[in-house]
Amino acid sequence: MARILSLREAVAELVHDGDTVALEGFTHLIPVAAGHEIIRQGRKDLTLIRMTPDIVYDQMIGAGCARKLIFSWGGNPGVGSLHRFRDAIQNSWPVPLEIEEHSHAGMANRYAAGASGLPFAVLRGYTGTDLPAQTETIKPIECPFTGERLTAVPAVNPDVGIIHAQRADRAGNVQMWGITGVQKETVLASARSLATVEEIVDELEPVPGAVVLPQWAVTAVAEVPRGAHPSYAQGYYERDNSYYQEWDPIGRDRERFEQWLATEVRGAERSAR
Amino acid sequence: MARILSLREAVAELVHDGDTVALEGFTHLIPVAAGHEIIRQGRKDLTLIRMTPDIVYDQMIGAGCARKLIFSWGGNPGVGSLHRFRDAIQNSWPVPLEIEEHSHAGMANRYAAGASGLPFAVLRGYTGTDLPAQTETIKPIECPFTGERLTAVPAVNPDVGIIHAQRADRAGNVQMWGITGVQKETVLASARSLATVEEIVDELEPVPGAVVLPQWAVTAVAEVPRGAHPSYAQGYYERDNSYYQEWDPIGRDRERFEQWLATEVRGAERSAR
Amino acid sequence: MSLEFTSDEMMTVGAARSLEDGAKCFVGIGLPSTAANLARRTHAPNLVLIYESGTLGAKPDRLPLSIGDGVLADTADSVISVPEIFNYWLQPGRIDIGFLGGAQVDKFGNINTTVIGGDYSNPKVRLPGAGGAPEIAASCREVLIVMRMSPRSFVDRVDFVTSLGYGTGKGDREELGLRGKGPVKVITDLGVLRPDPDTCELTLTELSPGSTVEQAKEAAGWDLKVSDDLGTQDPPSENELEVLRALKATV
Amino acid sequence: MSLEFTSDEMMTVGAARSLEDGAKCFVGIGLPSTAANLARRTHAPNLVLIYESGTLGAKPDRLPLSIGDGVLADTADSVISVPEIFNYWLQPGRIDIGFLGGAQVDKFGNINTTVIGGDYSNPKVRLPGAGGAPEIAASCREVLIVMRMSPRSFVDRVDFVTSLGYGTGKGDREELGLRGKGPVKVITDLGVLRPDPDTCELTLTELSPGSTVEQAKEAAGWDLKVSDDLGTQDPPSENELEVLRALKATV
Repeated sequence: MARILSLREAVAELVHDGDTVALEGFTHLIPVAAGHEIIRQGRKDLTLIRMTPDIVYDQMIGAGCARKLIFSWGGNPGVGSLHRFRDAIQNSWPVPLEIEEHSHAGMANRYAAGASGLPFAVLRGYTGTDLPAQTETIKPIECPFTGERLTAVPAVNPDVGIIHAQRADRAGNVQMWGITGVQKETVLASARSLATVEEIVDELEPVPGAVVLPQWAVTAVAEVPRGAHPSYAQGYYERDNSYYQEWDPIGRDRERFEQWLATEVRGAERSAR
Repeated sequence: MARILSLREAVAELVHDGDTVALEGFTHLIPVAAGHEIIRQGRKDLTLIRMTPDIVYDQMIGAGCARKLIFSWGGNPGVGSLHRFRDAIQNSWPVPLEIEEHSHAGMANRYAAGASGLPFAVLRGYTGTDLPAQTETIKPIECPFTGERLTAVPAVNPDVGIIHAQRADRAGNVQMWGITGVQKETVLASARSLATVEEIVDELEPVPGAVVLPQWAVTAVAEVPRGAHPSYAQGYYERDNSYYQEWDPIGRDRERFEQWLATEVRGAERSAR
Repeated sequence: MSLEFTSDEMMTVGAARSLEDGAKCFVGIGLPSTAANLARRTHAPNLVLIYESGTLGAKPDRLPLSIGDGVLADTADSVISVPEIFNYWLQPGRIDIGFLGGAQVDKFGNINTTVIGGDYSNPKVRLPGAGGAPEIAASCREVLIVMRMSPRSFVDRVDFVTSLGYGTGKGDREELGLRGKGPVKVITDLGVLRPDPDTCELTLTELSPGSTVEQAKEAAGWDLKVSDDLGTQDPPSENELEVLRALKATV
Repeated sequence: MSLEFTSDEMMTVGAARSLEDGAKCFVGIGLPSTAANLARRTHAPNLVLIYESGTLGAKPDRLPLSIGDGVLADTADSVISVPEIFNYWLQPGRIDIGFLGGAQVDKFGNINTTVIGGDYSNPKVRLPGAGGAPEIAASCREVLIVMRMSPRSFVDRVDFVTSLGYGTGKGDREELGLRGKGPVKVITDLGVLRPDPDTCELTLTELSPGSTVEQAKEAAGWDLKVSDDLGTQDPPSENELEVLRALKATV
């Protein structure tokens, strides 16, 4: 039941101003092209969720798409800070950015609860840290059998969950392998979902370690070769490490960033097919 | 760190009178040979856990190994009742049997909580049924964010978890594929664990859909070809459906059962290797 | 043309017809599995079969002998763990139809697969227990029940509520916060029962070909009500019978 | 024979030596990953490397560039989901050693990777945040911290407790019900600090070759105590240096 759409159609149809949107991919298979399409279509007031906001979220935040970020680690991995993210938090540029901050364990469990149709998850987490004082979505909970005190976090149920995968078949069954992070949970927790894929094939040959999302659990599939660049797609292309390095000076400077936006995203047609 | 032992050694070392023991395998890969070895070694006062107690638990209960059964569905699939199980509950033969009864969803979550180092799990379960009135390990719990009422069940953490898998390598890494049920959770929830395997190989070639348990998460591995018979081991042998049929008249009759025990288990040496 | 068929065949065909093409169906073994596989081979080629053993989208080329038959894993779109099938797939309400049977069903569609007679700790008959049924009954959008009618199995009130239907009547499910609609149809060898829209009491709405209202009333352990516009099931078509018999021959 | 080496190389070698063969080690990227991979190539061939991206038992043949590098998935015994790595593997205390760094560490081993200066909503410096660290610090049997010493990074009290060390001193972890021991060692460019057995205050127990107590005291933002039997780290061996440099050359 997943419909095969172009990236442009899919984003136009699935992502609306004000939506809660999660783009997931843990280092691997980051749905960067979909993020750029959201910028290109000028979405705003989004609540963006992502465990590890990195370059693509820096770009979306810098482009003014987001009013809130829910996350657990925000940085340019191996390089340094996200300067657009900092500029938004510290100087409200281009728009103010609210944050809701968790740990990875907490976020992973929030997605798992969302995928499970539960309002919350229980974990051993955050104990003794300063996070619960800053984040309302972290609360204590008591075991009804032992009386032990643990931590509860609410489910996340995005309006739209977006992932990138290696392949889909023509019916829209989606297959990904290698590090698959929290992507299954993201799709299952979301009201609507989009999987961009490297290619659409006639048949999904089984692959060791692969996760398959059946077509009836995905709203739309869009074929976007290199859609995870500068991250990587195992079996297709390697991580473009120099892009991460080169992002740093661009992200540091509002003018260079605006220029980058104009030429590389708004003026580009990566979603043409 | 998993040690390669004979089945006899492994059971002698890992399973003690009075232990809580889970043998799991959901229709597929049922660790039947390990159950027979437990009978052969005369273990008693065990608390046996299994989502779907079927023939091997009927045999263990009939042999007097168990004082308690924790389960969610007990029957001879496609054939009928477990007569030794009934005889134990209704007539305390050969010893009284206490029961603790759940649903599959509850048991699966109890294992998952056990594997996660949590004292309990939360689910939408048992609502409106008569089970909570009979089972103390089912309690209501409230979502700290929404106030919604859900159900909590305590973790299970067996003293010993026993599974059957297709293969292990010489280091003790265990690989299974096909329907893998709740076996990973069983091993991870248990203080000690035993995996019987069809064969020990030099290298575990990757298989689509395979679950691998690293050697440091398993206590012992024993090579027991056809160790899941009369259930099946995908890629090795089919389910022996006639065995399930033939069990019915044997299980119905105490004398025939005792004779079966004497010749087929106590007098047999299936664990010789 | 009139074909010969058994009441079990009619029941299976009736159950199969209740499955819309493309529906996601949580299938138990036995008659539900036969019906689902028949539907997939007749009017519902895109029916999605889900078994509690963790097989999503199984497309077995023969009737599986158990909910964990190897043919299910071999032909599934995805094989997942048992905790995942219950937590990620059943619990959130992704499954359209849950197919249940039981030893007893009562006039409000509650099902008993636990104990009959005596009390819980000393029953007259100890049944297998709950399995996946309580959460299937709670979480699937709709539940279909398939059972042969008899006064011992169709009772006024089940001895033990293993899986909730409509509880004590209309409104109970909503009060308990259950998301699924509950049993929308009980398919029997004598015809079809549906919950009365006002009371949720199971009411005879269709007779199987050749059955009578009297037979159905005699086979119910309560005063079975009959719908004002009682219909009759269409008998199995030649194609349905042929496919069903071929399927059964694979076992 | 005396070899030339940098203080960073000493720090990496010191960290690698802290990893016992066969230990299960939760590895972060950067220096911890380099140290773990060095250990696996020297004294600890059976070290089990676990990355939060879900790779269990990775055996990379080059230094991974991120915690989700493809070489980790390619060489792992098993690749699992991110919820599973945290819930089934980290949380129950299966991991022996967690390797952490940070922008600030304080005298009780608490780590800050969230904000520096100002207050939380208007900080002077916004850092990346928690990632996996709070639960690594809580649940691993032991924690190793690797950081270069400076008065800005080794502080009396961190501005924000992202990951708990010993809180405000001995007994805090136990009171909070944490199962792991906490930071047993802080490996720096100037030497090694360990918690005082009585107070849990980080105390200088070893100097790196060529460093002095004065240097270490100056580089600490609190009145750093020095162990009565202060030792000195063995300098990197020829083999350690060779392997380390070959590893770094793979990046």
